[in-house]
Amino acid sequence: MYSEKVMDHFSNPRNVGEIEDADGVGQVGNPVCGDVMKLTIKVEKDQILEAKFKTFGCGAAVATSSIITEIVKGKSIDEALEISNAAIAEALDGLPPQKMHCSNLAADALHLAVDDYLVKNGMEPRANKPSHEEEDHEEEQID
Amino acid sequence: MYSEKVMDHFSNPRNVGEIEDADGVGQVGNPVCGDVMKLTIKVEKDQILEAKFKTFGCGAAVATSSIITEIVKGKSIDEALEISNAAIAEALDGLPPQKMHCSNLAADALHLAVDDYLVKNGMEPRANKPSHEEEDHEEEQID
Amino acid sequence: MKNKIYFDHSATTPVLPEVAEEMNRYYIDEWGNPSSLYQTGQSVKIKVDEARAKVADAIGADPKEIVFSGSGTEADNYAIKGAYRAKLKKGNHIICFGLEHPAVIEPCKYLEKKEGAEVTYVYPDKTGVLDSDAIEEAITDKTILITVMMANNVIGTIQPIKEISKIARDHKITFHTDAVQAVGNIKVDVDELGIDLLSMSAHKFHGPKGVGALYVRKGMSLNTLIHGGSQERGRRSGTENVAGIIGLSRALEIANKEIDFKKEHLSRLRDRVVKGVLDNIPDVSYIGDTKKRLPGNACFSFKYIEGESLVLHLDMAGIATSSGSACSSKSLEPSHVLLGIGMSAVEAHGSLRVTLGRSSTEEEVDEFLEVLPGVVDRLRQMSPFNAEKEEEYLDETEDHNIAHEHPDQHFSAES
Amino acid sequence: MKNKIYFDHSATTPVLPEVAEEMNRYYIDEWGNPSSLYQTGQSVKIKVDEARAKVADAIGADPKEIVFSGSGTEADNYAIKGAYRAKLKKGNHIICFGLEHPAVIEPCKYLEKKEGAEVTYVYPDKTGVLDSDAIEEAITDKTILITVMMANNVIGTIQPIKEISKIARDHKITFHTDAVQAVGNIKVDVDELGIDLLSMSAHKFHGPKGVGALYVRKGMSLNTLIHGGSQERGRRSGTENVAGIIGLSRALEIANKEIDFKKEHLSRLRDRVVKGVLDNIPDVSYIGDTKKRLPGNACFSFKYIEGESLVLHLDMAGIATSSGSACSSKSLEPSHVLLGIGMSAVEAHGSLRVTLGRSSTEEEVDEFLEVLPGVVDRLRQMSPFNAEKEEEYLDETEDHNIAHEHPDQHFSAES
Ligand SMILES: Cc1ncc(COP(=O)(O)O)c(C=O)c1O
Ligand SMILES: Cc1ncc(COP(=O)(O)O)c(C=O)c1O
Repeated sequence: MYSEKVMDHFSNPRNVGEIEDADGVGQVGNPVCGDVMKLTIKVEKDQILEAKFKTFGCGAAVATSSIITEIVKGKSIDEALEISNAAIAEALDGLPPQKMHCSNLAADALHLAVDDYLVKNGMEPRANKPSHEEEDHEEEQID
Repeated sequence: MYSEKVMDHFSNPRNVGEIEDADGVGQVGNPVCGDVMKLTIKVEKDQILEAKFKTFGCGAAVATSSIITEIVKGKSIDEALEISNAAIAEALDGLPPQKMHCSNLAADALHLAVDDYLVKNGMEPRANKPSHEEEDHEEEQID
Repeated sequence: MKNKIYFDHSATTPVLPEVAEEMNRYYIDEWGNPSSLYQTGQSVKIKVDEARAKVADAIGADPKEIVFSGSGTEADNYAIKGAYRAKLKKGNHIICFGLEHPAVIEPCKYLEKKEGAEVTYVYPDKTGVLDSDAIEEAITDKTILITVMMANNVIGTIQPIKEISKIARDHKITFHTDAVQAVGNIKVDVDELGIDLLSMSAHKFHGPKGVGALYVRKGMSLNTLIHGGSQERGRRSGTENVAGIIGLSRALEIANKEIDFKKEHLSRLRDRVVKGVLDNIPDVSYIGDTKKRLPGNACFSFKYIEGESLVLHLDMAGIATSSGSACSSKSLEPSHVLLGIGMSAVEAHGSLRVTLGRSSTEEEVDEFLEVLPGVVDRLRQMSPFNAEKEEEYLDETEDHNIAHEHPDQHFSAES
Repeated sequence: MKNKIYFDHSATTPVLPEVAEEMNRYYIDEWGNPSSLYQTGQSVKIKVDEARAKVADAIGADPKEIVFSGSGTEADNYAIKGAYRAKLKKGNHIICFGLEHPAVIEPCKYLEKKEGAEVTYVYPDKTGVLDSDAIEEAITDKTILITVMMANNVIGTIQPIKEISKIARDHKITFHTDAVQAVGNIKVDVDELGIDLLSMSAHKFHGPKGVGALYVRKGMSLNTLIHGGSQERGRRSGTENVAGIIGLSRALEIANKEIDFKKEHLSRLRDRVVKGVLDNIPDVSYIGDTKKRLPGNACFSFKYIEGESLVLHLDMAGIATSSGSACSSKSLEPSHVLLGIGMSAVEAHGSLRVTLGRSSTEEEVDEFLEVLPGVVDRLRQMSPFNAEKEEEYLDETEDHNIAHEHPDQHFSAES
């Protein structure tokens, strides 16, 4: 179901945890829906030095959380705001269709964290609305 | 599908043919329907000495024709008129349900032959209406 | 107990040993549920996907266009009922070829009886080949579905699918073809032939019984027949018949590789059968089209004798064949296919179908040709009919039955 | 690739080697079509009849009451749609147990949406056991069908079928039970239990996938689902899945012989699982009834973590299990079974189902118990929730999603 890259990030998630004195915090999802991601970032001179995550969710949720902490490292605020959920999925060599807009919230969490940083530092929030492509669900089920 | 006894009579039919100077002739069935039996009998002093058949039809039709030529041998006219299609089927250890009232016309042919004999000899015909039990068809088919 | 010579490959075919062996793996080693998340399940899901791709490839389709089913019959039911119910808003008229298999005809009849369908049955001439004009003429503004089989199961006739599908497409009508007898035996490409829906069945090409597939052209909406856990992307629920699907795909792959060989081999043997029968037995006719025909199919009608008896006598001689007679069909009526090409019931009763397969040999054909004349002769000896009684034999109007004397009894119509 | 430990026997089971071997005969040796007149076909017909008798015998039925199908799902569809359509003149009301498998629920929903059915879904208390009074209360003068599964696939709960069927019978309402999880695992007698229609599926008791059966009480009229060549006495057309039918019958025969053994063996192992989990892991609850339960079923909910991740981690440790979480169900919603017994969505997301089988061992259970705490702990370390954030975790009303800030986006409901 999942690509090797997804499974790699799922089984060896990078940067799990919470940055204690985070400069920005973003939490998205809802436990009712089965996926919650909390991303904390350390920012210096508009550059993201570090990111950590805590995630309640499925394989895709964990893997997208994990990879975004790697991708975002060293990126500027501007660059971070450019990262989309689709790009994250691509970086993981794709996600199963039904996971595309359910468990792929990492970019949203990042944008929220960046906004949090901006607001905390007296700037305007800049994140766009989250963009979720509509994909057809391959419905399946367990028995 | 067929009992051993049916297959025995089908593969080695007894008394195939036509009695040349028959005392009674009975033909039933219709080629359109797939079964036609012609029974000829030799009668002396109201006793059936011999019976021969010619049949166009399926395994059941041939077997019922064959066995009736054996059963009827030596029987009186009265006894012959008592023989039913059901009795013929039984004598063959049964017929498949869908064959019960389609290909089991031997008793009818016999009764017609007897009537023919009676009429030819100036007597009243005595055969009853043919009696066909209703059986449920096991529908099947070829592919 | 098996027959020594099997000449009924249109009824079913043996599973190839390599196909059976591969299926066995999916009972013993790879038995997981493809819907399960873990290895045991996912590794099977991958195999099912590969099988789907193979099947798609074999008919020039995309894997997403393949829906596996529990038989050719289910594929036909799903196509006919599914298309009708999905398109009911546009109209309620179906055009159905008169020589279709019951798997197509019966769903049509059901829709007529229960769901307001109007069905026009179109018939061919005596070769069994449909004139596509007949389709064109039958179209009304309510027509939503045309169904014409690719190759007939009784007489082997192959239809001008491309012409018919073009008419359907020109009128924006969904076109279904029952290709159960065609797939694996002749080349089939859904795009080239312009097909929207196509049914196949594994056991007709040396795969297992109880598994089929429906090709559903992308974008076609079909009402679901079997609802549940959303397998087959919601189109056909129920845990996948994994081994069956693997068996179907593998058998089809092999069958398609052998198509050229079969065409040559089977037509040659078939022609030998036909020549042998026609040359050596009097009062017999060859049924169906001589050219537009499945390579392995030969179908005859023998005068004065009845098909079931013929089949049983050949069986006793170790040869498996079939007949369209009423008695052998068990439907109490002679084959609608034979009646549908204008044969009389009597002729239909005397029919014999011989269908050869990949492993059929010249020796088998010769043995068949040696046995057959004696059997026919023996049955004719036993028959009350012959050339002298031709009139009585052929007379379909007169009822030779004593039922005439007992008008309240009408068993004769069913005999 | 297979898991070392398979604890998901409710999803599917491996085919027993002796069953697979017997099936193989019907691919290679006895491959005739049962509808054919000659030896090659008739000898197979006899075997299919024997298989039918075996299956009938296993549930106390008559062979004529058994209709083979292409899956448990098809059997359920046939029962629900067939009974509804046949009895529509008497009424249009169906009573459906709320915890049914999609193979029952989806046909009900289809009939609601497309064919004028009114369906009342009745729910149990948190043990999952239905109170038969709830059925009695739901009955109207339009009720024509009651469907209650014998044993649940997620939580293993066994229903008081005898009580419910009595109510149905008293009101002259047809009673169907989906016994797919029950047959072969617990004793089933259709007369003793008063059942009119019963579904089973071979792959749940070490038979092949893609074959099931419906028991249809004598005299019951059912509208046909699949029309065609009139196999199964006209009730389910399509060339018989001969090997599958043989496999089903043989597997059922063996499964029934092992019922007492399984009851003892599986309950013992299951109790060991339950004790091991509850004793060694905090914040976990055992779901379902403790007594009225399939012997091999254990189902848990772990706080603060999500089921798919749990299943995937166990998979990495070589253990196959399943979960009723939204993500693992692929339906984008957590199991309706867990919600149906009053669990919150969050609890349902944390569910884990362990289902043991005939070859499960104590060693496997112990390995599972050794692996599980570490996996749960690791996931909890990764979780943004914990006992201190209990409120946030349990709060189903507040939406933690940024969608709140973008009210025109409602993806959160689907995430
Ligand atoms: C309770 C229940 N009913 C029906 C089914 C469907 O049976 P099948 O998998 O044979 O379609 C299943 C299993 O998938 C089940 O657990
Ligand atoms: C033309 C045709 N259509 C449909 C079918 C039905 O397929 P199945 O036997 O798989 O149900 C058959 C064969 O039985 C057939 O010959």
